[in-house]
Amino acid sequence: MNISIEELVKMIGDGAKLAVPADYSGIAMEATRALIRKGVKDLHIVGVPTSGLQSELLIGAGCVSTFESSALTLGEYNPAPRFSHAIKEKTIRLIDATRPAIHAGLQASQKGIPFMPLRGIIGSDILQHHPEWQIMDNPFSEDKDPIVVIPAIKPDIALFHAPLADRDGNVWIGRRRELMHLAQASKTTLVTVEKMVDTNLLEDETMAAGVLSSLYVGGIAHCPKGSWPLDFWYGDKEDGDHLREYKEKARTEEGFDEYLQEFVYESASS
Amino acid sequence: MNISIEELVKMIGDGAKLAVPADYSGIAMEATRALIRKGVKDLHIVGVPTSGLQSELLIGAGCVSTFESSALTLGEYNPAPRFSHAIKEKTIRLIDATRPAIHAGLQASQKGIPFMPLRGIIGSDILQHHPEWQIMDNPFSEDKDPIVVIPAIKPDIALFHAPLADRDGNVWIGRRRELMHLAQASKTTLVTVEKMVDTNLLEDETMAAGVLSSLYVGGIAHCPKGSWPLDFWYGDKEDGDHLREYKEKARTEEGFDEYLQEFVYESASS
Amino acid sequence: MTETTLKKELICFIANLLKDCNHVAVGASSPIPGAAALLAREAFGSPRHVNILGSVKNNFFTNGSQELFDCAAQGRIDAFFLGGGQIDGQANINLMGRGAYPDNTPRWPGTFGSAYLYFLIPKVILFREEHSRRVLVDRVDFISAPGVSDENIYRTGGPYGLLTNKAFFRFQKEKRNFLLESIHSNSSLEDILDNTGFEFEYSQNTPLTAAPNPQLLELLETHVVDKVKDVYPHFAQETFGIDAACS
Amino acid sequence: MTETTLKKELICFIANLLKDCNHVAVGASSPIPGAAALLAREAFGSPRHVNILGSVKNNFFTNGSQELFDCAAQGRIDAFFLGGGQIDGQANINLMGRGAYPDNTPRWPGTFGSAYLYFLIPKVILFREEHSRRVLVDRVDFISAPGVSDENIYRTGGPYGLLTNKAFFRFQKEKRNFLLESIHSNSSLEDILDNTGFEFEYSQNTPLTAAPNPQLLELLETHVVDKVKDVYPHFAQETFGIDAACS
Repeated sequence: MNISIEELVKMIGDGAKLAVPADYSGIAMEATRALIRKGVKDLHIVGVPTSGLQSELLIGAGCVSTFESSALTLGEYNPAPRFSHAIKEKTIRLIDATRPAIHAGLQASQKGIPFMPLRGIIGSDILQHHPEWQIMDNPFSEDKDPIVVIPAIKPDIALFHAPLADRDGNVWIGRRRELMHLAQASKTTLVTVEKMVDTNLLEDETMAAGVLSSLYVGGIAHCPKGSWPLDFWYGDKEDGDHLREYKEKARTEEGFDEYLQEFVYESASS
Repeated sequence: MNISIEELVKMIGDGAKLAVPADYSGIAMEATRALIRKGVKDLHIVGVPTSGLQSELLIGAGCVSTFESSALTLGEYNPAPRFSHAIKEKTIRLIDATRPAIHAGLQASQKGIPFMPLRGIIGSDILQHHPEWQIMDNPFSEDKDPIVVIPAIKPDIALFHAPLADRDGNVWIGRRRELMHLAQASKTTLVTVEKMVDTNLLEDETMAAGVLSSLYVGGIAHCPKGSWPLDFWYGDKEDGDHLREYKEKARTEEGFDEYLQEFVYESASS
Repeated sequence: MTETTLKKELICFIANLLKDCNHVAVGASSPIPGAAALLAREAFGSPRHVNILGSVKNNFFTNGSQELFDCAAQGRIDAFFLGGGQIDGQANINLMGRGAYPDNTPRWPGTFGSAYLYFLIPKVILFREEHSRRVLVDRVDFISAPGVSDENIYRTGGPYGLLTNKAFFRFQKEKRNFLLESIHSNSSLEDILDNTGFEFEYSQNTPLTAAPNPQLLELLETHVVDKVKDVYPHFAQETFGIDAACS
Repeated sequence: MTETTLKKELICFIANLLKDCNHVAVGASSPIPGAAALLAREAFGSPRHVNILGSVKNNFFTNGSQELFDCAAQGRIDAFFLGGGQIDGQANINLMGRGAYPDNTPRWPGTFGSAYLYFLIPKVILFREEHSRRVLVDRVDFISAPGVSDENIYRTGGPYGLLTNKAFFRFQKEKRNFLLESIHSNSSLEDILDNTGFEFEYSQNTPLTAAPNPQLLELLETHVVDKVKDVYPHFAQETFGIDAACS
């Protein structure tokens, strides 16, 4: 199950529905660059519940046909130029949600149920623009009580970066238990990790609470600093200089192409 | 927040809806004995998703008016004599569910939604006997697709036994993350623990994944061996001799009273 | 055949049924299926994953039985075991009690997860050692979980077969009945007919249940027994004569 | 007044609004509200719990933002902050973009959790430093989250007030409008009227926003600044002149 990053991204085919976490949970950026190098097409990205530079790069490189999330944000480096450009040129389809609705859709998938009810949302314009959400009456209320129902979101693949994995295919995600939901909601999960360990993580009682079992995992690539240039909660801080450089270059299509050339196509995989 | 076990059970009033976990998650047995000593009445017990000796004792001691769960089982010491007696004498009201439905009801409470859909169940006789469950049509299916909907179960208090707590009120539940759901679904949570530690558990990155934040916790009592005579996943094995003794004594009302006298009323709280 | 020999044969029999599985889940108080799953993993390398509920070892769930139910709904559990105080010829099972609910006499523990898992796990093996008209009834008094469902009911799982101390039946979903597949060496067709309370299909030439492969039995008694002991100490002691407390 | 002085005053102002809270949650890129919550906890001992999303310290969630949303629905979050590229006089907020969806120019990041949290957290403080007719509009182009809802819509939360660089407005739920409560010392009623694109209630005698308590300000600049630096290093450097990398 321990494979190279190029083998890992081979498992992400054209048209895959690919779920990725929010930046604070750990982003597999090196795998994302490998995905662009491989020339993947027509991804349906689900940003759980938001996405950032990862989706910005994939969109800019023409790998994405649908972007489903509650935001694409580069944080203090906003606005995201290639995302904005793609919207302007209508080269991607948007499914705009709100954060808990992304979670609700994934949880429905995790639980094998067709939908989940969710409070809020009624009166927001995202409701009328969403292709699937419905309003129903709460069957347990005597008074009329409308509530939104969110259908299951079923990703083909979840992809993220984590601190540790063992030789049996278990992955330590620590306090980022949201990744457990992401993995369980997806058909399979691909992970890059900072470090491989030789002992079984599930057998260590202090680690076990933060372990994603190998049952859910389809492939692991050892990739130290695999979240660069983004912040990793269990590793390096973000590379602010690089992100500023990105922001500057990606303003134009030419600049973005130069960026891809230098940092994606010519960079060796770790 | 660190209080005596007598103070802890004072927070469980007559008529409380009390959620307790299955035996494998850690049972607050000493707190249960304190609860019987205090003479609590009319508890609505929610066994999540099953219960065992804890509910058997509370039922036998006359503390329970409603028992809601998917089973009351003493495992290899079945049948549970006081539970059987109470059913025969109709002294308790039963709400019989199936295990995932108990979880679904609690998750609805945890998520602040009025209900959760759940697969299965249709064709089981528990459906027609349950006072609240309904069948609705899946609104996202073109074909008729009936599905059961389970209303939220909202306990007043969750009660369990855990390995560690810190002075800030955080509780380490380790790989028993199901207790997190239990706590979040309940208005407040009372915990007995094997051990108190002086460092903040959330600040230890290897422990954090298994920590229930003090936000959810209403009281903690330090109570080593607090799950006796039951097995504790992070401590002593079950006391089989004692459980056999219980099984023998509890066959008759007199025997059960003797048991209570010896092991509940005359036993000093730890 | 002694009782312990029979138990070992049942373990080997079940192990063979689990060969084609990736992930088998077993209840906390199901030592024979649990031992079988551990044996199959050791012998065949599949199932690759065995989860024994309530165990700390041999259990990778970090969200208790909630994770079991989610996992089943995700299609990630291939086989599971259910029993029942009563089982009928349509594979309906009753874990609630004999007589009319709620005044069952006796009342059994309750329905557990059966009303859900029976719908969602493809290979549910009904396992009940006692083979009698008391257990194998024409019609269960209470349906904890139905053996079959109407076409429009979402159902990806259901009964595969029924194993008892005397025989193994395959469940025929289309015909909604059991077919007697093999008879254990301690029994006979006449004995089965005498002690089964429901109608089932059978041939006069129903074969004997094959004796366990000696190597499989040896593996159980040598390598797997310690693993069984970890999870089911009382059972291991009774069946393999091992005193868990002293080894 | 310098910009950094104003930022510190806003922090103190918000801290005072959080005194009555047990648990305050703050977004990852909200340094002023985040600093205010940390200051209030230090100064008043309440809020007792501060969760700053995306932070490792100052964050006790172990289930990411899912736990935030569940927590809000459980009634366990007392205050939160929302902003918006546009905010209108009915407290509707727009985080999606200017112009008609989906062809917004510009398109902003998206609605985040606003369409949910605005319904469920009792004290939502709208905070946007820029006070201009570009931001404070008569009617938002896209309602990411509505300020008020009909009676039959489940809603336990909503807007408490709107704080900008120039003023603080209280939201009046029954009247569905804002009341100008105080004007910061760098502004005036005329300035507010000139730069606000929506109608609001006000009195000619609207008081000035009270200057921060000097002890509170000192606590911020001495004890709390290190905590702010941990979470918002860039902001701390700009506002307090601290080089996060060197201290």
